[in-house]
Amino acid sequence: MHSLKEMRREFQRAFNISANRVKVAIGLGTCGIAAGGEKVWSAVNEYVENECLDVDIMSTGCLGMCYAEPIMEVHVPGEPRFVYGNVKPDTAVEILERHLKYGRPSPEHIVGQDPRGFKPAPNIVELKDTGFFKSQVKTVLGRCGIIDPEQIVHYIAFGGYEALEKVLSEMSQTEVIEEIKRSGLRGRGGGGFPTGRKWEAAYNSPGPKKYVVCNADEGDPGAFMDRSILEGDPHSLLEGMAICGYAIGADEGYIYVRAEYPLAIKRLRKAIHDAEAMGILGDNILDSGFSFRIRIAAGAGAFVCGEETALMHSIEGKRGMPRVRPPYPAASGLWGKPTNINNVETYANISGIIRRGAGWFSGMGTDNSKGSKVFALTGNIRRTGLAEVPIGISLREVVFEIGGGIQNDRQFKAVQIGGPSGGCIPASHLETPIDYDSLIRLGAMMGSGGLVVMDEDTCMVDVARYFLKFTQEESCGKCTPCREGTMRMLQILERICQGQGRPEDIDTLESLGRVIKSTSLCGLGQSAPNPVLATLRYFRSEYEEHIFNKKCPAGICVELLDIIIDPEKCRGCTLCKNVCPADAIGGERKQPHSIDPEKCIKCQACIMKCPFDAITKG
Amino acid sequence: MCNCGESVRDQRYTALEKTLSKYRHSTGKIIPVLQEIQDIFGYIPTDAIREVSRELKVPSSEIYGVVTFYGQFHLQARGKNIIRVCTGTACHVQGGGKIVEAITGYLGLKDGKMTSDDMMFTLEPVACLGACGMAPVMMVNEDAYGRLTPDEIPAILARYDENRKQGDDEKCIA
Amino acid sequence: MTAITVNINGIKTTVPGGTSILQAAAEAGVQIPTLCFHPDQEVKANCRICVVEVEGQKNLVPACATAVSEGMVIKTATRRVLEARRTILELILSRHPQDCLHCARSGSCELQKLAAEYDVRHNRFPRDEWQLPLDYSTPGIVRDPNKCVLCHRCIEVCTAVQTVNALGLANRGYDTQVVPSIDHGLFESPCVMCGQCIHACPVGAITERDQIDELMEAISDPEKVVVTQIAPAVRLALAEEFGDEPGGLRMEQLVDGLQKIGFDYVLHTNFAADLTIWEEGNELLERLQEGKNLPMFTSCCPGWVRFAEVYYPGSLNHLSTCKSPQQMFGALVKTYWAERMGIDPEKIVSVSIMPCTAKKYEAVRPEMIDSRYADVDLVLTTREIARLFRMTGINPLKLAGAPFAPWMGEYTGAAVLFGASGGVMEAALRTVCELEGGTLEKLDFHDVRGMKGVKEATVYLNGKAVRVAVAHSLSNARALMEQVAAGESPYQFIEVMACPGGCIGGGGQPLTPTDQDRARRMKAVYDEDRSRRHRKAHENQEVKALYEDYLGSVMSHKAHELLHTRYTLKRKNT
Amino acid sequence: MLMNTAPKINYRTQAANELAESTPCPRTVNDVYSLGVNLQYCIGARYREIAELNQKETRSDCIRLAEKQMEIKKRIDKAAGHQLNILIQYFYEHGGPVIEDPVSEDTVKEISPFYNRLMENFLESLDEVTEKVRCGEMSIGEMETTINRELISMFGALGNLFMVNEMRKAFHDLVEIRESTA
Repeated sequence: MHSLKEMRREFQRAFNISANRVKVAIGLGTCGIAAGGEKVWSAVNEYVENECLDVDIMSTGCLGMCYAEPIMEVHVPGEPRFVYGNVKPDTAVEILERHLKYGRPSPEHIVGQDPRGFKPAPNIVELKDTGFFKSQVKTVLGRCGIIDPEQIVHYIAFGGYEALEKVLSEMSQTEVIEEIKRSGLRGRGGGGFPTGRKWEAAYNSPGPKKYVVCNADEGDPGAFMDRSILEGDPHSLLEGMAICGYAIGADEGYIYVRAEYPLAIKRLRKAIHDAEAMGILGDNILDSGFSFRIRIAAGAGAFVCGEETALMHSIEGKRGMPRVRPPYPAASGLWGKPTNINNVETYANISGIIRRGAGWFSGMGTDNSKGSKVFALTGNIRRTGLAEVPIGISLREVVFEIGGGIQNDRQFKAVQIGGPSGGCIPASHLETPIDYDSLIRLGAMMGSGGLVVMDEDTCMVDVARYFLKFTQEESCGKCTPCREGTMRMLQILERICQGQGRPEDIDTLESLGRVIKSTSLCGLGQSAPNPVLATLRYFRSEYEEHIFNKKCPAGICVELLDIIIDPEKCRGCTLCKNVCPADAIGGERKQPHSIDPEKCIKCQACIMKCPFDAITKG
Repeated sequence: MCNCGESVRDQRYTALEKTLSKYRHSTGKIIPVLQEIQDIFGYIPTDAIREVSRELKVPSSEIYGVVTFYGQFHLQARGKNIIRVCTGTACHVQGGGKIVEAITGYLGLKDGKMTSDDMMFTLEPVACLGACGMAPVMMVNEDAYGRLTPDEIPAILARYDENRKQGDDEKCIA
Repeated sequence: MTAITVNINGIKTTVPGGTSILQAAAEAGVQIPTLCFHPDQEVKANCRICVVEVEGQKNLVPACATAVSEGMVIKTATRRVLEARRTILELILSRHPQDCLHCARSGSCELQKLAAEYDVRHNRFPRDEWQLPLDYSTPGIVRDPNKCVLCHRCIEVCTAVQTVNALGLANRGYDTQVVPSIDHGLFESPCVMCGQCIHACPVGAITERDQIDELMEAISDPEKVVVTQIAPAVRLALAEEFGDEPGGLRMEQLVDGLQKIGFDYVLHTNFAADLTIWEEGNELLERLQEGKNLPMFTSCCPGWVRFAEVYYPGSLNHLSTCKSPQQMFGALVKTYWAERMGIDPEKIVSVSIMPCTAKKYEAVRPEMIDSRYADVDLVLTTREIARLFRMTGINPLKLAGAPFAPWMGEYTGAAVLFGASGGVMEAALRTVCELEGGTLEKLDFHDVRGMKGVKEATVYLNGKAVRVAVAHSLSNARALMEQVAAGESPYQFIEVMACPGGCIGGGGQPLTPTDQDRARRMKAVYDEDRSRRHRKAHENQEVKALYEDYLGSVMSHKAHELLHTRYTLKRKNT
Repeated sequence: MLMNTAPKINYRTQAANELAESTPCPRTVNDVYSLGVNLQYCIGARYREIAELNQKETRSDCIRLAEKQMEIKKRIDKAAGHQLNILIQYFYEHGGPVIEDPVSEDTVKEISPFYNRLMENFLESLDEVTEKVRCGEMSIGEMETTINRELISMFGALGNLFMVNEMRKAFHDLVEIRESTA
């Protein structure tokens, strides 16, 4: 079998040679670009050309530190790697000027340094000691931000396709499956089904033609882990799928990527093309006799296609509507053939398990949830971004150590975990370890890993309404409880938020939620009521406030607010009077003004206009 | 009856024929075909559904079902520039709603209409653009804008608004 | 499969492996409600009304789709199950029009039965009906989308059983709807108006186009002479509408009833059925001699004819040019019969009572005017006639009986067979075999009978083997037509009926027949055939008289003008 | 006493329109004649539609005109049969050669947009004329002459579309039959 060993050594040498060249890497994932990364890229290129410096400029995937985007790294041979954050086009030139010309890093922009064995620069925190990275363990995201995702040589240099080589040369199909079963890897898409057993089921179904499918639909709002893997390290997914193909006896794979990730699709296409050019994918991989071809199927905007049978229907060119199970996909999936479906992150773990052994993987995590999980920290948190943590870490550690606590020192209220199919967890349960089973006990679920932190200014009824509006719009419409029930729950919640809540609404919400959860055909319907049921369980008082006192404690539900002018603070400058669209404000110049609650449409324009912030909403 | 040689059907239909011939013998390729048609026309014309049905031997009731199921396909013509505003969790919590109000105000969209009268812009609220760290986020065609505030909106949109180019506030000299 | 024992509500039952909970419960005498389930269709499990509790399972499971497993403990009526069923019904009813008293399906509506059974009294959700316009675009069928409960049964029959693909889903979530192909009305879709979707629909969302008013206007007009023909399948099934077994109503009683309603003359389509056998039998022999345009397809089913015109325009030459018995009858009633009876053809209103909704379309086809007037003015279905009997307070089962009007009332056992799939073939074979001389002792051709999708037989005509086939449901017809289009068909003569079981299962028959009901009606057809004295079409004296006194000879120029037709491509968005 | 308030659709005219609309762009002489036949059925259906409005005085004229369309149809059938015999004779005399359609696939692709527009215009004018007669703005006689004029001009225009002279001759036949029975 043609081996990659020499090729790998050669690429490592090339990578190291390039290591002793000065390199500037700029994060150009979708989030990097959204933060203005491209302007930094052109400014740096322009600067390097004018100064005709011998510097390689490279684009990388994201390191996960969205709060610091755009990110620029400076690699000077013999020195630690310096990571600069919140870089503007002009500050980037300044930093390079000072760093490259005079060898002095500019601490005010630095996020951290990575010594890489060299003498760390004085009084600059090391990356691995920063709060954000300290308790992280980067296995799946290991190469993201380090290698150039469009260069297969980088991937191979960092141990890429070694696992595939090992599988094809030394291991039988059952050995591979046993290894995955021993590692205790469970599905990262949200369900948490043991991956080894899933592969075994597909392996055991007869049939010459089988498929390997990767679910990269990632429809959860607030979740972008898969995107950063697809954009930052696409080959890790390809390798994982190839190994799965070998293990279950499939020769064709599909990656179902959502239409809203054009950059991910572009990078995946390039990665597949490069891998096929090097004989690592396609026919007779590395002369091993095993062939495996991967195609990309672009989604077209339907969250329900994250459900496996809906996803398969979408690939087949049909409406993405789930079907009855059994038969499970392992027995009859894509075009009726046995199919194995896993999430991007699940496949990305495979090469690590094969290379470092099941023991290494099962060493991380708790007894029934093994390995690491990538979470997308968003919401009112100081450090938003991607964090890969060992399973079992407590919520407090994730929110306060990694996330750096709540923005502008507001009070922590709850965290929504598992996206619109998950539930919210209040402050009282912050100590809960994050693993599959304890989250389900709290009425939430691991889900794909979206973790939205909410501070005291969030109204839980409004959050429940927001999530239900999402699942209601994304329901496929096949089964009655989900098609009709989610809309009826949403109508009740909207009534409550507009101040027309009725006492029996809570019972109706709970009864409807119970029926939808227990009778819907697929995961979407079965989990759609979770946000409402969870907020009802932990924040029932807020619902009662909205319904009985027609008040919104967090001041979010506009119709329930009373906007009042504080007579002491009001100087009578009439600014608010002119801006008020409903002319609900009365009072003479220099006299304290007042708002007529009947006319006031609660647009809060006066609050923004008042220079003495004499107007409050309560 | 005009006797000019060049057939009346504009070049968009010839592009359609090229797409269809590419997919004639494949199965299950409805969605890629519709995505290409969406790029050619900006929407899916009904007679295009008929031709896809004839070429790919798939019932037009199934194709119509697919077109009306997925959010990416549209049966009506859309504006030249597509504004996709993220209404994902993070953006919602960071004030995404105000951005939408600013846009609808700027474009003068009333009672649920999503395309401006001059067919210049179409507003599409999207569930998540995957850049939650930059919340609130908006994309105009392929360009992404993060950490937005309502008053930045008019300036950003004006760049895409051809009618506004000769307009007053730009005062562009060239 | 191994036998499996399960415990349903405490009752132990043993059933073969792979049986669904629904069937197992039925065997144990436990009734589980269903809505989207249909015995002859694939399980869809989207209404979720049939959910039950299974010990050890977190969620409730659909009884129709879940197979029993050894030692399963099933409870079908716990508080949780009842709450689920009643909430789902309440959700459906909150969007369903509340006009039961005006609805055609009042009394036979599955939703109405469930709502009553499950005591759904309160509605917690604001009414939110669709308010869509009704679809009157086709002459045979009317769609009321506001009443659709989205069970997909009509889509399933139109796509899987008929492969016409006229109906599909549109939009998503709360706005999901069943629409005709690209939502431009049923007439723009490839719909052939076979009416099987009417039988599939559990509620009143699809019905036949009601022409009772037009009939009553004609009957009440003293100027007009209202003449009607009755199809064989109508009499068989009408008894079911009045609580009797198929075939329980004698033909004379039906004739008597129709005269009491106000029809001036009552004749029988079977007269024209025998006539069709004469014409089509000879056309077959002609084609066999010339060896051209073979295999020949029968053309008596208008749903099948339109299906061929829409999907196989290139192979229309294979269809027999004979008109269907209804149209032959129509052409003759305003020419030959008018002359014999001395009635001015302009005054005649030619009515036809059929088990079929597609016949309403056939009557309005532009080329069906060979009698210089519209050959058939009005077509009424079995259901409409049943309604008319109820409206006029007549129970046909209690009537004494009356004879047919002269000249076109006589019919043989062969004609009666037209109601069942394989009947036209058997009738044709009985005549064709004897046209070559010699008499046929064995009149029953069992190979072409029964509910099997495609039936085959080989017959010897003057020494030469002739392979024939019979298909019912358009999916089977499509399979045979694909062979013909590819030029590989082994047959010479093929009978096609669009509806499962043939006309006895037609779109206008008493509602929602299962395959068993169709088989029962089929048996009644063959019983009546055996009871008739003459069982071969060419023994029909009135047909003989027609040829001698009027048409001249079989396939004569006049016969060609009145009894034959042509077909054209229908450019529809298939 | 219409109890079920169904909108007034004349299904016979609808079926006749469908018949005309479905006639594909002719590729052989026989196609031209069957186009003529389909149009005759279509016009006949319009007269029957007006006859059904049974205003006493126009009713018999409409029936007469409807039957006249059927006579024209018979003459077209006869002409078509005549042409078919010529073709068969040619076929046997030359030892059964393969007879290609006079109009090729791509010419039809070129011509069909014009053919479709001509047919649509004719059917629209047919609707207008029927509507005018229905509201009494036009007499039956005028209707017949207008239809005749429109049909003859359309056949002429259609003839010009084709380079093959057998096809032009076939259209000329249709014009001749219409003119001789005007």
